[in-house]
Amino acid sequence: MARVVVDVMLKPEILDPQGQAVANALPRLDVTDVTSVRIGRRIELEFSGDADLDRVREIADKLLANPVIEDFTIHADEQVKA
Amino acid sequence: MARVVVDVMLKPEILDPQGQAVANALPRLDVTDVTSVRIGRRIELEFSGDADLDRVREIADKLLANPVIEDFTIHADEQVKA
Amino acid sequence: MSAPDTVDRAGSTPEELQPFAELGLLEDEYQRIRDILGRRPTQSELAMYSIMWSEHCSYKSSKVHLKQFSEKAPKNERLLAGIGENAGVIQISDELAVTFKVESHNHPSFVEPYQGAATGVGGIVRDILAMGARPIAVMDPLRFGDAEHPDTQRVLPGVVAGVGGYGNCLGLPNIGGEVVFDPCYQGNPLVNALSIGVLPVDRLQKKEATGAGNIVVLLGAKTGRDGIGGVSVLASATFDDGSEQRRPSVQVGDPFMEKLLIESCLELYDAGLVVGIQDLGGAGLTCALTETAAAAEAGMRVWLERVPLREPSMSPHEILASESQERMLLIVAPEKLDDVLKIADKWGVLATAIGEVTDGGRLVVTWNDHMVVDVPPGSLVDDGPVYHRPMREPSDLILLRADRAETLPRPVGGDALRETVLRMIASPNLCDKTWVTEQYDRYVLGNTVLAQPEDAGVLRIDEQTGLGVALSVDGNGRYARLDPYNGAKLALAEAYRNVAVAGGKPISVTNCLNFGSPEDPTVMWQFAEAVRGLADGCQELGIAVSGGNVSFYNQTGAAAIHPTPVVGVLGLIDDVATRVPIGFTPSAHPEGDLVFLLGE
Amino acid sequence: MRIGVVTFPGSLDDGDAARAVRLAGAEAVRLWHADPDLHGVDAVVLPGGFSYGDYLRCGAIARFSPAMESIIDAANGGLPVLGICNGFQILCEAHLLPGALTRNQHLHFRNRDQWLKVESTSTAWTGTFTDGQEILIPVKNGEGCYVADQRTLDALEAEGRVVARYIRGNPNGSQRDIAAITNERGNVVGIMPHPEHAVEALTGPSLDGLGLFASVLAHLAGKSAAVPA
Ligand SMILES: Nc1ncnc2c1ncn2[C@@H]1O[C@H](COP(=O)(O)OP(=O)(O)O)[C@@H](O)[C@H]1O
Repeated sequence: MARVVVDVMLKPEILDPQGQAVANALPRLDVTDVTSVRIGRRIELEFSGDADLDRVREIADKLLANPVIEDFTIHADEQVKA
Repeated sequence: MARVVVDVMLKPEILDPQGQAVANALPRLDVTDVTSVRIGRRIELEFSGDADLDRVREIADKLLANPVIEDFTIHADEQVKA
Repeated sequence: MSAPDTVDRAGSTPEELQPFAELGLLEDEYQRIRDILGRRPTQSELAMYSIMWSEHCSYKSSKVHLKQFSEKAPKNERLLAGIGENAGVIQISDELAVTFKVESHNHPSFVEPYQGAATGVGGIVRDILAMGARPIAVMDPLRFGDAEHPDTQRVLPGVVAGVGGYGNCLGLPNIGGEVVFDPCYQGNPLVNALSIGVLPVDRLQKKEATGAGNIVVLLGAKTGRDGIGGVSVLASATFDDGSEQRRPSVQVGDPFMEKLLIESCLELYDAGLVVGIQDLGGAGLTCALTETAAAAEAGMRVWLERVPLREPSMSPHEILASESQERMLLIVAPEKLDDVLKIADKWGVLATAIGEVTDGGRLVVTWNDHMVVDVPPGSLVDDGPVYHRPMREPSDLILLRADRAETLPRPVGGDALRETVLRMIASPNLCDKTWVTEQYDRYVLGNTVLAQPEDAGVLRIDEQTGLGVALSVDGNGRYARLDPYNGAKLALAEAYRNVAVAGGKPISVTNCLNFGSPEDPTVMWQFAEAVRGLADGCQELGIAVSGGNVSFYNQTGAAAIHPTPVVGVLGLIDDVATRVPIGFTPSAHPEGDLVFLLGE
Repeated sequence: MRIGVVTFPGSLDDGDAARAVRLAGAEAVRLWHADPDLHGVDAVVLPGGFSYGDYLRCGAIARFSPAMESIIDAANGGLPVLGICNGFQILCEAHLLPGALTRNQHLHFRNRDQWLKVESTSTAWTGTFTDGQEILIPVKNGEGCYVADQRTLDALEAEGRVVARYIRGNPNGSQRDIAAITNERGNVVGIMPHPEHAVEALTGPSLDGLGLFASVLAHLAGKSAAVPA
């Protein structure tokens, strides 16, 4: 059993209204030193056997992320592997 | 400048319809060895100076996550710090 | 996994202490369960009785008053199903009937506004679906605390997004509702949801689990630890400081699953594959199993380990109590089972045979060969406690009534009048509600003839003939606080008028009675007065209540909300082209229209 | 003329799209997402809704359905395809149209009657409109904000592929007020507002939506202005 995490974030040049909304709300919590907030998706995939990261890359590219507007990174989740 | 990442995931006992929908779609891409998919939010906060993780924890608890149904973890993003 | 508390074990350990009080049961209620069973209940049975005998499910405080709705009701040939069913069904033509009902989801929406409101919509839609109808619209009467209060700013956006998120995703137009602010709802917002559906008369469904040997099928989502104990704790307990830790896990809605559930159920009905059906709402499997069995005076045999679980570690009493959303219980003839499974599969919905109907008159539930439940189902549904609670008029009522509007300063002169009018129409309760309603889809299904901000929502039911319905929901907690009898009548009159001015002929009434704790005699008095007022009002107007819902324990500490009966009126329009919108129609007669004021 | 309307799990405006097709004078043929057979239809409408709950990204999962595989091939061969709202999102996910539809800038679902300006009448779906015609059609979406990179946007403008723009207010923050676009060939159109909700005086704010369905019939009948091959 292996767990792989795919982090999907909007490309830097794409406007992130959700991140913006959070950034605008922070001063109300007296947080004034945050210069930017970006919000993306964290996707955890659990495999019955070993996970082939190349195949995960393919899944991410086809389904989990939209390459027109999003970038993604993949990493095996150490906590579970251990 | 420091970047801190807050990962927000639904508590394990809470239904995750998003993850469910993706899990059900995977066989159509000939992926049959994924046993579970959970989808959460990855939030990247950029600080103008150093980041105080205790303060981030407070922000996450108050604003970024919904403690009624979500858990979160916090870590400094190494890539930027370097 | 540890062995569960079985019927055998319960028989041999009569003295074992059981946490009935924590589950909300009184000493004599617990004793009554022991008398019924002739032994102590098992853990699963205790959970089931505590849920089914809770205020929310048993109507133990309200029953004696609600009777008036039937007793004072005029004869109504249109009524195909009434109080006691999932929702009232009213015939509107030779072939067609509509069904509608309003329900509350107040406490869950305070804890988790988005999911609470969303699952409120989901729940009432399943009630409509269970009658054999295709749900065709929703409405949402809402009450919040002071508009400026920070907690309102936490609750309101979530509630509105939740109502919209679920309804929009189901493809149900939102055709009206209410948004009212008053400090009395500060710690206890009201989220009521109404749904209406339409069915061919001969597709009316029953909940009876008839026919020994018929199969009991669970359809829809997997079962998880959602809202365990939610019925007894969330819906029937007040929020005091100590209740924080007892809050059960919140239910999360999956509107996509519900949409699939709707489509698959409708296909099952049309194919004639269903003997009986019941939605799973508060009280989950417990309620659905006992109600379907009790309604048919049948027995049932259930293998609990067959229930598909989201969390494999769940114990039997948790499975029985779970309030996981988007599930229905079907009774199916054995030879039709394959066809049922095929249709479910077509829509991608799980369907699992979990039991069968028996002759025995007992509901027997096993879990991996351990018998955990053996009860007469009627004892949970019909033999619950019934209370004649003490009532007393609130002592502050005289003072409240003495403080008359006539004593307020009045604006004098044009400028002061203008200023007053501007202040009033800018106030949160009177201002334009587009900021809420434009978050709701009003167009989907293509039959919305009138929606917000009209007096009533109007839907076309039959594209050929133009036959349609008009619907309005209204309530005024401030009137009801001053005079619950007339306050309830006024709510009815307002909804009735709204339907009439839109062009509808009122034919049926539904209601959601939102009150404080029934254990407070002054609240109980308000409740009794409101019910009497509504029943009398209906009688005077020659119209009948076809269904509704009671929500008690709406209070923070000792402070109850204003008594808030919310009344929905359904009207019939022979041809929706004749509907009457508010405002002056610009196109037909741009000038020269005459303006009349009717009444005093 | 037979126009297919696809139902995905979670499609909501499929019945409305079929009604609009009928009101325009054609036969509506219901297509099922799991069936790759397009049953010989002359054009296809991908209706609005929340296919698969729109849970991952709007349209992302629907794009992989058997019906879509056939539609992608047919569209590349010139079959007229109209994607409305969720249908537009599916067309972008399927790369039949460039760009993507993202969360509305104000983060709310928004339903209102919206004015649009028709900017291209040379597509299969807009031939009966006049250039610059202003039409009133409902919008209702939570993720209708059209985005693409500058080069793509410039190319769309230069090639006359912006089919309609929001006027008198942009309801979702779409770049350059884009409400509808087309592919190079002009047979595939994606539109965020809902023409199928503006086809009857009783239930819609106008009858302007009928124009899209009338256009494709005219196009199919070979009467419309020449579509660039
Ligand atoms: N205020 C009321 N007026 C009329 N009927 C009511 C009222 N409250 C509850 N009922 C009826 O009592 C029955 C049980 O209600 P409820 O428990 O809310 O239904 P469900 O079993 O669907 O949850 C329903 O038929 C409902 O219409």
